[in-house]
Amino acid sequence: MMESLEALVSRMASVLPAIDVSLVPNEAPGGPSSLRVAPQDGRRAAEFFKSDPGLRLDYLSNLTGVDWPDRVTKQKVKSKRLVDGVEKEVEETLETRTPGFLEVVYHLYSIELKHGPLIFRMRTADRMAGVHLPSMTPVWRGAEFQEREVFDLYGVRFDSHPDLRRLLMWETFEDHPMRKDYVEPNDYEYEPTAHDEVLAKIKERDSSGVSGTA
Amino acid sequence: MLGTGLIKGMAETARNFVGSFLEEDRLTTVEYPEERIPAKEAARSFPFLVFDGDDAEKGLRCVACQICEKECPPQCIFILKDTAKKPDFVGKMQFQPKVFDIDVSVCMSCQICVEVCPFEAIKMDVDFELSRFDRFEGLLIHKDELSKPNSYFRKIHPTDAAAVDANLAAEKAKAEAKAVADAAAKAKAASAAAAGLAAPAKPAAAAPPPPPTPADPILKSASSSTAGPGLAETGSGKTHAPAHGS
Amino acid sequence: MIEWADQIFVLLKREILLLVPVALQPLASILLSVGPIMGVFATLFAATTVLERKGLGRIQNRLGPNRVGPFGLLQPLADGIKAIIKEDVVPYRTDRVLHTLAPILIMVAALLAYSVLPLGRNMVALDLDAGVLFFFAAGATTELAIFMAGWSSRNKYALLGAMRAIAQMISYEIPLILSTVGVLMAAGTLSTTGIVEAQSGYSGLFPNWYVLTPWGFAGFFLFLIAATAEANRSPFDLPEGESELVAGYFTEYSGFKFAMFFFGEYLGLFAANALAITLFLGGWNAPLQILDWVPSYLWFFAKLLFLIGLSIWVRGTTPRLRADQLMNFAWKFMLPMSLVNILASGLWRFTGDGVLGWLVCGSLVAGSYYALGLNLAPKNAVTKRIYRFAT
Amino acid sequence: MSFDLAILALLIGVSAIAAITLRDLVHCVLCLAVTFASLAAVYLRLGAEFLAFSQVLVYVGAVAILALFVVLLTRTGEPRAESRFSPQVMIPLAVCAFVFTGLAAAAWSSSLKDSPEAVGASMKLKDVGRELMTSYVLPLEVLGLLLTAALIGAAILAKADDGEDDEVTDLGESQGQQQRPMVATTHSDPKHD
Amino acid sequence: MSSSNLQLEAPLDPAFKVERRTATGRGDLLEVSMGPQHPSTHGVFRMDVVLDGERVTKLKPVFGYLHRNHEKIAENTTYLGSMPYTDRLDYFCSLTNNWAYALTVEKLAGLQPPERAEYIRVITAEFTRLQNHVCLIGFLLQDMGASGTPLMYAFREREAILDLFESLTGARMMCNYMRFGGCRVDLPSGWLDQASKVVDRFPRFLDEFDRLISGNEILAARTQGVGVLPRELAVSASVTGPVLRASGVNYDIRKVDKYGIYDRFSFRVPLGDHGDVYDRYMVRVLEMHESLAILKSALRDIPPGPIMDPKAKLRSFKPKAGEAYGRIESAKGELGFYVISDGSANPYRYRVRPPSLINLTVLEDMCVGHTVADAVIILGSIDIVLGEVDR
Repeated sequence: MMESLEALVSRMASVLPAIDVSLVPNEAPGGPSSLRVAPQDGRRAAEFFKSDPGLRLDYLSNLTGVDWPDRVTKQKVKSKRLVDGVEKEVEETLETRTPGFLEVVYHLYSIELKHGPLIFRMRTADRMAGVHLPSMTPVWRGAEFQEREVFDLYGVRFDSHPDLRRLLMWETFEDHPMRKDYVEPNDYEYEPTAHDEVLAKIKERDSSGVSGTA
Repeated sequence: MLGTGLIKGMAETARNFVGSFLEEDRLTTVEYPEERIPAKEAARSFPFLVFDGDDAEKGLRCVACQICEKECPPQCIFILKDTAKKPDFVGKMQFQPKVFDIDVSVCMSCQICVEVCPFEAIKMDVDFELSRFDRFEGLLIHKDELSKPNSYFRKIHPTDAAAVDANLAAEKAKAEAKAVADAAAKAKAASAAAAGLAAPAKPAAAAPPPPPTPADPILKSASSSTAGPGLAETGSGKTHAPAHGS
Repeated sequence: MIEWADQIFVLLKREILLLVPVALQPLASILLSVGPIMGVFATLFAATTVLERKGLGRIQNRLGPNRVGPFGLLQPLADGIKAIIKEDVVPYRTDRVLHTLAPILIMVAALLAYSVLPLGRNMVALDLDAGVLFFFAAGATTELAIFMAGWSSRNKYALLGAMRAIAQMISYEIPLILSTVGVLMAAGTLSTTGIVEAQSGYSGLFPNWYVLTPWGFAGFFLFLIAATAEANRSPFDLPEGESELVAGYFTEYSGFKFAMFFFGEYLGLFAANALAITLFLGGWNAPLQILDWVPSYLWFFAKLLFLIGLSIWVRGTTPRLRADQLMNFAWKFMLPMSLVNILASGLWRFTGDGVLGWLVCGSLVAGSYYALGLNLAPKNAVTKRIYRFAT
Repeated sequence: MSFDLAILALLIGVSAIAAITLRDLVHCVLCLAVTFASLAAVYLRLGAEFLAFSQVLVYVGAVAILALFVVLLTRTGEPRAESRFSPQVMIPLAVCAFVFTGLAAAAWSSSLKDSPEAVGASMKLKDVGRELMTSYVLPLEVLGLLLTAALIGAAILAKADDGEDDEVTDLGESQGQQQRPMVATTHSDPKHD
Repeated sequence: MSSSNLQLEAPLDPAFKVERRTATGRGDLLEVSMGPQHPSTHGVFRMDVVLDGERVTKLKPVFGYLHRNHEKIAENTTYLGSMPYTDRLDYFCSLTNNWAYALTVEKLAGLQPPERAEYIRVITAEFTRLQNHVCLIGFLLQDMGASGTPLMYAFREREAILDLFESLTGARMMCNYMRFGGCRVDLPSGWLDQASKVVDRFPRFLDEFDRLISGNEILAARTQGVGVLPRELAVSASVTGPVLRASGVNYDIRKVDKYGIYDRFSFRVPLGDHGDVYDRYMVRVLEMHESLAILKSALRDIPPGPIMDPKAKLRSFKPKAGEAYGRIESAKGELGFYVISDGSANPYRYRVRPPSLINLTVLEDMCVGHTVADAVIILGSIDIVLGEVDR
């Protein structure tokens, strides 16, 4: 069996100098926790995972993107403050803005040692400009299509990917459909169907609130 | 030697050629329109609405709770609630769907509507010959066409129907017992009114909780105005438009 | 009476000719020969399509066509009507002249071959001195038609298919012709009727067919294989291999032109099989002396149907070869085998059909078959593999 | 000269001229095939069955196809837009005229020119074979040897193509195509592409 | 036959570097776009092939013709609502797709299906594997041009299995059978007997197939040594399933993860030594034998009992926030689902790890240097379903 993630993090810190690795807990009862690796250390960490004799994670099972858009969490804070010279308890809403990012998750297994999974993830700097991550295709060839898919659907650019093109959407397509803020363009070449009427009726009903759904 | 594998293969095809005339199980083809495989009991093709008794309007089990509409993955169901309540199979006052449309062209026969329905009101049909001549309106199946009697359900899915019937009968018996008990309790409460405490006559919910009824004053008044079930039926039978207009 | 039944068509033609003015008699004679040939073989084509589909269906445990007419027998009629009324789609930028000419040429070439085939006693349209040569010359023209079809379509699959088809037909033409040499040597003539007549008569119970000699047997199969390849039939149907080249050289054909290709291809198959019958299976001769009373043309068509059935059977069984393997088979097996076969037939002439002849020629043919078969296997050998299991 | 021979002669002439003047090389080769076939018809008309069928088998069935292959394998897309005639058109014309005159003179002076039908009629296939194997056995064998040598040579050339040695094959036009790795074999129209 | 567990093969070469194979053509290169309407790309798949003569020098797969963004749809649907959509991923194996998704969500929500449900899952999954492999070898031979005979035999057997599925789940292909924490309905009465009958009858088909085609010279010539996939490349490129095992890597998730109740069955994992198309074909044939063994014992041992985890909720199912990755050995390889929950009724992130798509990574490496005809059968031997590739 593989060592615990905590042990792995400390070992990585000792073996690989100045590596930025941290643990990301997972609350699901069946799922293991994962490691977060800083993008600049991604290749080093990957090479380590693959070649370390205790790990030998030679098989990249799954590679996928996750979109975490900007989040605004509102928090009501009560604080005591001097208002007009009198100390009063004032309630105010604090808006904490968590900047969004794109995340790429890697599931690694070892065919050699038959263990796994080790999950590690990398996050981009933001969702628009700094969407670069190191490509894992030179380490695991199996990343080739999956990275292309993430590039296609999320817009993460993988540096030093040998053939970074769109995988599923067509070449001239512009947006990245799996992002949470993707708006479907109204450019389908569809024929009218009876279903359009149904959807229109639903819309009409919901907007007018005729029956008031339960 | 060259050719032995080929000759072996040719012997096998010859065996199958002859076998297709002699052995029944080799020939799986069914000459469809003339010859039909009897439908499997579990088979499913397209949903239908079950009604009890003979009258599709009266006995419809559906209470327009719209759970199926929400759960339907391709969103092919459209329901519009009626404005009047009518007694359902247990005798409880319930809403009925005024409009219940399913789009055949979108439905993917997944049976999720059947599973999520708490009232055993929607079931899967086995009739797969659903082609229509009209591409638009024809593919939208309306309530009158969707409603099929319970006897039909018993015919196509006997095991399932027996279980459902037993379940419903038990529920009904429970509800009746409850009603009797409630009545008794009410009577008792009335007789014991001296204390001035009215026993809470709220009937306990049956196993699947019915959806909360909307507290719309217009609807309330409408349902109160059509007191008798017979009246309600005539009211909802053909006069949709005025009901809607009001 | 027997004689009369056998010669009924010959007599009929003669009677009709007598009704025609003398000046028009040559023309009428041509028409009376060509018309029935086209009619009979078009019917045979129709019958074969339904036979093939039903036969393949049964081989594959299906029913085959069963909707049109009783037992689906009118299926070819429906197919024909469909082919005729379908739109003739000619892609933009095709070479229209060649595109239209190709199916016509392929039909003409296929039909020309029928003029030298003896369909029964005294039933040959054109009894040429060099009949067999004429047959091959007519067959060679189809290559040109296929090339025209593939090239004029301006389609890469069509072009690849045409190239494959031509390469295949040129390669297999050599063993095809060489495998007939033994027969020509034995019969001493190139005339098709002469060859059939040379096979008439019986020695003991068996007829004097060339297929019943060791070299004739090998030659018959060599000829059949080569003819299958010439007709682009499975397992040599690479030029139109639908899994690779969509439909090969007639990818861009539709409607009636497609039907003409289809027809031409089957005509080619019938012609090749008919020549195989003429050369090796005794033509119109009955297999047993006591069956001699059956009209000769019936024997011919019975044999033809048998060979058609064989080709359907093979088609239902085999996968397709690859282009290079096809070429290997032609040049490394078929060619040397047919050369050896010529040697064997030459030896047969000296040894006679006694035990010695059977021994010498038979061992020569069988030995070279075995050796060439071994040689054909790829270097890493077609072997039974042992598989490991993890538990 | 009879009427049918005249038609065939006309066909030969027209298709031969078409074969050298048409723009599309494939059309040229097909016209050449028509020439061969009409020539075969002339032989047939003159009663030389064997020669006619051999002509079809060899020239239409093999030589024309070979020419087509060569055209397909070496040609680059569009037919060239230059003039139909090369500047040195006179030289081949002169050669042609010379050959034609020679042949015509030979034919004219031949003793057979008055009875063309008689030649073919007397020659049965058996006789052709016998003549080949007796009077003309030496030329036949020499021809056979020559063809065998050619065949072996072709095989050796083709074999070298498989190996490392590129110089054998990369001659002529194919060098020009090295710069264009992607060449559509069908006609490529700049507008359409 | 070795019996040592899981350490069958020599260790993988750690120094292995993936190199892209390229072949340079010297003549004219012909660029052919095979697909999306090409008959043998198993759906709407396209391969941009650059050919030197008939040799493939470059091959780029092009996807997306069937792309409907299944993952996005699932993120906008409830957990349960995605279940019928998983049927449509690999539409041959809807039951294993169901299982993989159910397994993942069970991990996410901490559900445990009862024993009977686990048995039913194993039984249906192994039947799914049988019918998938049967069809695959049928399709593979169809790609080789076998005129449909093997395919029809395969479909004959598949019919029996689909009948079983229909009588259990109500649908032949889009089963939508498994639920989080169990299965939708219990086995109908008599189903187990019927299933045993199918299992008992199946070896007859395997033997028949063996006689029909396994010894065929053409099959051997077409597949042996074609499309060789080296072990190291297979592992590096995340190839899974029978394709990986045909390359000699012992990795079967049923053995490694022992998901469900696979640790209760004894079965063997066939491994190939050559990694060519023939090995991929044979590994699947042998896997069918092993599946039959599993089925036999599962049908014998299946206990009575409930089929749903009582904790499981059908309506308003909202797992707690977290993530889970579940994977099973589907007939095509490792089918994984990765689900992130944010506590709402819809998954926040829903990802399918499609074995078909990832196995195609090595398509070019396997095809370069072979002919077009080989490319077609190499593609066929990978076993892709476009519903899963494009999602």
